[in-house]
Amino acid sequence: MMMPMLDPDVVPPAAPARPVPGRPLEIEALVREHVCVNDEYRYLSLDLPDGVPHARPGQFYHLLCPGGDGLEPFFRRPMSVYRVEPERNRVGFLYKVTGTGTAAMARLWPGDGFNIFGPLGIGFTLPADTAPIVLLGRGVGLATMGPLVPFARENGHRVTAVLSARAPELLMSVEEMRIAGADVLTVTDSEGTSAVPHVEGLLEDLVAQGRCGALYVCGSSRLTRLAQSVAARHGLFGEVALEQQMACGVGVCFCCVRPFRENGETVHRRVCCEGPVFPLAEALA
Amino acid sequence: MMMPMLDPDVVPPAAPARPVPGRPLEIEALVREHVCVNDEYRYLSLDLPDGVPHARPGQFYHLLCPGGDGLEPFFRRPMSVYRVEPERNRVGFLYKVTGTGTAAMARLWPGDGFNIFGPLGIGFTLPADTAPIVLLGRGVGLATMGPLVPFARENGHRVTAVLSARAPELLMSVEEMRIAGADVLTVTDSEGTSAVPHVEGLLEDLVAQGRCGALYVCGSSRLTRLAQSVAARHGLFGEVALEQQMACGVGVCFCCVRPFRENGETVHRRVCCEGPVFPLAEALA
Amino acid sequence: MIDLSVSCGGLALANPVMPASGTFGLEQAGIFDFERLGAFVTKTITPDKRLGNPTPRVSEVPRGMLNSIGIPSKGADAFVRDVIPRFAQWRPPLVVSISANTPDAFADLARTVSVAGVAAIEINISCPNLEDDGKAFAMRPESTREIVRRLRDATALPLWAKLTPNAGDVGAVAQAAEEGGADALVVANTILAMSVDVDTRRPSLGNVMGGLSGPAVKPIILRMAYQCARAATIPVIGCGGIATAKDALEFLIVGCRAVQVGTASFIHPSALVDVIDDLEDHCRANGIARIEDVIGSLDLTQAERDMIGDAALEAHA
Amino acid sequence: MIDLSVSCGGLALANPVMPASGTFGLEQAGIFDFERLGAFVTKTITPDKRLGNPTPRVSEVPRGMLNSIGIPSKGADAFVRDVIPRFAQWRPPLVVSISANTPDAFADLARTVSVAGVAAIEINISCPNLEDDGKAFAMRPESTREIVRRLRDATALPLWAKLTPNAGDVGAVAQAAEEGGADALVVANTILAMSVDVDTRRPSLGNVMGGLSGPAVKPIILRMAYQCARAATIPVIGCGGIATAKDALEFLIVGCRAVQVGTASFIHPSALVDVIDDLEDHCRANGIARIEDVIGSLDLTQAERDMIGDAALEAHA
Ligand SMILES: Cc1cc2nc3c(=O)[nH]c(=O)nc-3n(C[C@H](O)[C@H](O)[C@H](O)COP(=O)(O)OP(=O)(O)OC[C@H]3O[C@@H](n4cnc5c(N)ncnc54)[C@H](O)[C@@H]3O)c2cc1C
Ligand SMILES: Cc1cc2nc3c(=O)[nH]c(=O)nc-3n(C[C@H](O)[C@H](O)[C@H](O)COP(=O)(O)OP(=O)(O)OC[C@H]3O[C@@H](n4cnc5c(N)ncnc54)[C@H](O)[C@@H]3O)c2cc1C
Ligand SMILES: Cc1cc2nc3c(=O)[nH]c(=O)nc-3n(C[C@H](O)[C@H](O)[C@H](O)COP(=O)(O)O)c2cc1C
Ligand SMILES: Cc1cc2nc3c(=O)[nH]c(=O)nc-3n(C[C@H](O)[C@H](O)[C@H](O)COP(=O)(O)O)c2cc1C
Ligand code: FES
Ligand code: FES
Repeated sequence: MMMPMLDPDVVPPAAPARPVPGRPLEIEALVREHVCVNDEYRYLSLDLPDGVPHARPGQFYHLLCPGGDGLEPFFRRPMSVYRVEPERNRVGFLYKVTGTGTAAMARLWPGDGFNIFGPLGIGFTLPADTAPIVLLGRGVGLATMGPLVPFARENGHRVTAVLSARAPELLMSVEEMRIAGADVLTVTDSEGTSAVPHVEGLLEDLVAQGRCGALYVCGSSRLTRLAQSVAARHGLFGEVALEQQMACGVGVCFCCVRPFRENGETVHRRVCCEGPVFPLAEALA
Repeated sequence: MMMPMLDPDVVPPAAPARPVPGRPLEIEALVREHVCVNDEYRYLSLDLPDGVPHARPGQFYHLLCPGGDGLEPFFRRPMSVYRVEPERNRVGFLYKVTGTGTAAMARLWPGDGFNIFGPLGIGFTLPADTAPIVLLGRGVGLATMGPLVPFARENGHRVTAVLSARAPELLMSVEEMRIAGADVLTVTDSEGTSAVPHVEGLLEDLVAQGRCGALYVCGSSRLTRLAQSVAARHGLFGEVALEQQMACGVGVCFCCVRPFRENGETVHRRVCCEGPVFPLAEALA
Repeated sequence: MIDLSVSCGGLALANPVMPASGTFGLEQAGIFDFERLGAFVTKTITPDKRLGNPTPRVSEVPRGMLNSIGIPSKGADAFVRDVIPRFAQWRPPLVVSISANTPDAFADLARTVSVAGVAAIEINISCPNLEDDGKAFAMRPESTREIVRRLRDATALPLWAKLTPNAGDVGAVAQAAEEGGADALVVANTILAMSVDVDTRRPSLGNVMGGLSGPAVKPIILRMAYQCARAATIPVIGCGGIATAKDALEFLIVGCRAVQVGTASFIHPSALVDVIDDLEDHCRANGIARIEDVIGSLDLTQAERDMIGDAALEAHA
Repeated sequence: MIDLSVSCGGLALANPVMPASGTFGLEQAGIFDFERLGAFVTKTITPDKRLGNPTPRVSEVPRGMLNSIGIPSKGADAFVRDVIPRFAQWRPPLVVSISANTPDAFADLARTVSVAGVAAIEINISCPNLEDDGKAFAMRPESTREIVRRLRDATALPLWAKLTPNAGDVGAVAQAAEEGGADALVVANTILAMSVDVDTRRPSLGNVMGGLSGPAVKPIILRMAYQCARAATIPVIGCGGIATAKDALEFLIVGCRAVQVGTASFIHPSALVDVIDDLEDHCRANGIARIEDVIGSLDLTQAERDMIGDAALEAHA
C-alpha cells in the first residue's frame, strides 16, 4: 500500500482550533473566465482571495451553485480541480452540465462571486522512484487527471496519457497535456479504437516499452477493471479516482461510500475524505 | 352605495373559457426603467406584451419577485398601479423596500423579465356627476392614488390632493399630480402640519369652498377615520383603498379579509377581489 | 392522442388533475379553462355560517406557506342554493368538500349536499371532533372508521375521505377509512406547523399554529400517499406540494390514481392546466399511450442497487 | 458581554448551540473551532458493527435533504476505545448518541458508554423496536415511557430522549419520556419522506424512504418543539431546519433551552459557529443581556389581534 489509508474513526488528533493553510475553507471566489471547451464541456476559472490553501492534483472543491430562476440546488457539488495555479491564486474546473447544480453553475458570469469550500479529499500519490506513469481517462475523468500531468513531470516522471471519448471532437486536454509534457494517445468509440481489447493492447505495449511503471485511471468502470487487470498482471502501482454523491464533503455524513476489497472482505470507504483517489487494486469496480 | 358590492358567493356566471382582455393574465413583462425616487421609494416601469388588458386606477398586479441570493419570496406581492399607459403598453409601480419580496424586486435591471399577474381587484369609482374630489394619502398610499388624478381630470372632476409624509423630502408625486391637473396641499410630521386636527381643518375648508364633493383615502387608518367623520358629517361619497396580506389574489383563499360594518354587523370582505377599494363609510378603520 | 382518463373513487375523470379544497373557486373561472379539469373540488363547507380565524391568516416559509384561514362559510343552505347550480355549466364532475364538529352534524351535512349536480363528497375529517376531546377524526383509525361509516349511511354519493398527515400511522387510518366504506382517499391535508417573528416574538399567524402546504411538504406527503396506496385497495388521490407535471408523476408512479393541486395555483394561476398540458407532453415524449400505465409503476427492482454504480461512473463518459 | 450560557438537561452549556447527531464528527476539527460549541453530539452508535444502507443514501428536495444513511458503525467497543478519549482535548461536554433494536441491547449499550469523558447520553429512540413489531420506540407514549425507564436504570448520566416527528401525538410522547426519567428532550429526528426519479421511475434513495431534514421541516418541527415545551417540564432542545440565528431564536422563543444544527453544516461548514456569533449579535443589537431572557418569551397577547390592523395600515406611512 503506497497510499495513506484512513480508518473511518481514525482522524488527525489535536486539530488546531482555527483553520490554517492546508485545511479546507469556505471561500468567496470570483469568476475570472468561463468558456465552452466543446459542445459538452465548460471551463471555469476563479480568482481566490489571498492566503488561502491550494489544492493538490486529485483534490476537489465543494461548490455552492447559485439558485434562482427555477433552479434550486440544495447541496454543494463536488468538482475536481482541473488547473491549480497557486502562484497566481487561481483555480480552474472543467465540467459538464448534467443537472440542476451544473446548470446553475453554467449561468455564472465573469465577476460573479462563487462560494466554494475546499480543498477537500486525498489527491494522487506518485510512485516512489521516477517510474514512468500512464494516465487512462474518459469523459469528465480527464478533468480529474489534468493536473496530474504537470505534477508528475515536475517530479521527473515520464507521462503517457491514454484519452478516451465517444468521438474525436469530444476529446479534451490533448494539446494541454502535450504542452505539459505528456505523450498523448487517443481512442474513440466512433473510430472503433476505444474497446477494451484495443486499449488493453495499447497498455501492454506501453508496459513492454517500459513506459508504464504506474497506472492512474478515472471516469469509467470498464477502464478501471481493465487497468486493475493490467496492473495486477505486471505488479504495477496504480490509483483510481472515484465519484459518489456527496452531502457534507468532509467525512461526517457517510453518504458517499463505495465498496472496496480489504483482506477479502467488502468494506465501505468515504469518497470525500478517504478518496476521491484510492488504491487501484482495492476498488470494487 | 355607489360601489359595486360583491357577495363572496356571487360571481360572474358563465365565464368564458379563455382569458379575454379585461380578465387577469399571468404576464412575462420586461423591466423598462427602475429608479430611486427618494431615499425610500423606487419607481419600476414595465413593458407589457401586446394585447394584454390594462389596469384601472386602484387595481393592482400580483408580482412574482425573483428569488436567489438568500432571498426567497414564496408568495406573489400585491402592488397597485402607479402609472397606467395603455397606449404605450406600459405600467409603472411606485414602491418601498420593506421586506423579502420588495428587496428581491429592487434587484431587477432594465431588460430583465418580471412575471406579473393582473390586473386584479376593483378600482376607484368616480362620483356620478362631475363633483370635485379630494385625495388624502400618506406614504405608499400615494402610489395607489396616483392614477386617480388623471382619471378624474379626464372625466371632468376638479382634483385636490392632500399629501402627508413624515418629512418634506419624503413627499412624492407632488409635481406629477400638479402636472396631471391636481391642486396639491402638503402636510408633514416634521413641519407639525400633519396632525389630525390640522388636516381636519384643511378638509373642512375644502368642503366649505365647494372643492370636496367626494373623498378618497389611502395609507393610514388615522386619516381614514378622519375622512370617515368628515364624509359622514357632510354626506360625501368616499372610498378607501386598503391593504392586507394576500396569497391567491383572486378571491379563493380568504386570507386577505378585513372587517366591515354592514347593517350594524361586522362582516369580512376580501381585499383582493371585493377591494382593494371599498366604500369609505363601511371600513372598520 | 394520449389517453389521460382515469376512473377514480366512483367517477370517470377526463384526466387525473383537480384542484385541492380551499384553493379553488368560481372566482377563477376567467383565469383558466374550467373545462380542462379532471374534477372540481370546492372549499370545505360547514353546516353553519362562520367567520373564520383572526388575521394574519397566512405566512410564507421556505418553499411553502402556512395558513390558518379557518373555514369561513356562508352555511350549507346558501351553498346548495347559490353555488352548486353554477357548476352545472361545465362538464367536469363536482366534488363537494364538507366538514363538521360532531358525527350528527357531519351526517346531516352529507345529506344536505347530496343533491343533483354533486358527483361526490370529499369529507374533510382533519377537523376536531368535539365528542372526542377535540381530536381530529382522522388522527386515529377507530374514529376514522366510525365517522366514515356514519357518512356512508347518510349518502349514496361516492365518498372521498381526506386524511390528515398529522396522524402517526396514516396507513392504518387509510385502511380504516376503506373499512368504513370510503370510495377513495385524499392524501392529505396540511401539516400542522408554525413560525415566529423573532423581532416581535409573536407567532406569524393570528391563530398561532397553521397548516403547512407547498413544495416543502411534497416528500412527506408522497411517502404517505405511497403508504396509503399499499395499505388500501381503494384509489388514492395525492395532494401536497404538487406544482408541476413531474410532481404529479411522482404521485402517480407511487400508486395514486389522481392528484390535487393547491398552493401552486397561488404562485402560477394556471398551474392546474399547465400540469395537465405537461403530463400530456411527458407521455408523448416517453411513448406512454395511457396515463393508466404510469399509475403504480414504481420500479423497486434496483432499490437495492449494487454499490458499484456503473451507471454513475459511466454517466459522464 | 452577552451571557449565552444555559443549563440544559443536567449540563451547564457555554451557549445553547450544538451539532445534531449524524452531522458532526472529529473530521470537522480543522474546519471550525470546536471550543466554541455548546456541546458535542456524536453520530448514533449501535452495539454492533454495521455497514449501513445501500446507495444512493441522500437526495435533494425543495430546501431540504432526504437521507437513509442507516447507522454504519464500528460498534460500541471501538467507539469507547478510539473516539471518546479524543474529545477530552476540548472543553465542551460530550453527548453520546446511542440506539439499539431491543430494550436489553439498548440498556447494555447505555452501560457501555457510561464512561469518563461522556457528559450525557442522547437516546435515539426513533429506531425500530424489534420486540414491538418493528415500530419505533418513540412512536407511542407507552413504549417511550418503558424504554426511557429501562435506560434510566442503566446509567447515572443525564439522559436526553430524541423524539421522532412521525409520532401522531408528540406532546404525549414528550410527557411519557419525562415520566420515564429523561432529563431533556431533543425535538426531533428527521421526518419520514421519499422522492421518485420520474425518468427511471425509481425511488431516489436506495432504501426507498428516508428522513427529511433542512429548512423545509423547520415550521413543522418548531410546532412540535412548542408543543413539547408546553407538555413537559424538562428542557426541550430544538432540532430541525435550523440554519441561522433567526431560526435558533424561533426555537428559543417558543421555549427550547438549546438547539441543534444539522444539515445546515453541509451547506455552510461553519454554520454552528455562525449561529453562535449571530445570536450574540442579535442580543447585542436588541439589548438582551442574557439568552435566558429569550427562552419561552413567545408573545401570545396579540394572538387574537383585532382585525383592524392599524399596525399594517400605518406600516408604510
Ligand atoms: C470527487 C469528484 C470530482 C468530480 N469532478 C468533476 C469534474 O471535474 N467535472 C465534472 O463535470 N464533474 C465532476 N464530478 C461530477 C459532478 O460532481 C457532478 O456532475 C455534479 O455533482 C452533478 O450535479 P448536477 O446538479 O448538475 O446534477 P444532478 O443530477 O441534478 O445532481 C443531483 C445530485 O446528485 C449528485 N451527482 C450527480 N452526478 C454525480 C456524480 N457523477 N458524482 C457525484 N455526485 C453526483 C449531485 O452532486 C447532486 O447532489 C465530480 C464528482 C466527484 C465526486
Ligand atoms: C392592494 C395593495 C396594493 C399595494 N400597493 C403598494 C404600492 O403601490 N407600493 C408599495 O410599496 N406597496 C404596496 N402595497 C404593499 C406591498 O404589497 C407590501 O409592501 C409588500 O407585499 C411587502 O412585501 P415584502 O416581501 O417586501 O415584505 P415582507 O414583510 O417580507 O412580506 C411578508 C408577507 O407579508 C405581506 N405584506 C407585508 N406588508 C404588506 C402590506 N402592507 N400589504 C399587503 N401585504 C403585505 C407580503 O406580501 C408577504 O406575503 C400594496 C398592498 C396591497 C394589498
Ligand atoms: C389557503 C388554503 C385553504 C385550504 N382550505 C382547505 C379546506 O377548506 N378544506 C380542506 O380539506 N383542505 C384545505 N386546504 C388544504 C389543501 O386542500 C391541500 O390539502 C393542502 O394545501 C396541500 O396541497 P398543496 O401543497 O398543493 O397546497 C387548504 C389549503 C390552503 C393553502
Ligand atoms: C446525514 C444525516 C445523518 C443523520 N444521522 C442521525 C443519527 O445517526 N442519529 C440521530 O439521532 N439523528 C440523525 N440525523 C438527524 C439529525 O440529527 C437531525 O435530527 C435532523 O437532521 C434534523 O435537523 P437538521 O434539519 O438541522 O438537519 C441525521 C441527519 C442527517 C441529515
Ligand atoms: S460526503 Fe459526507 S461523508 Fe462523504
Ligand atoms: S388573497 Fe386569496 S382571497 Fe384574497
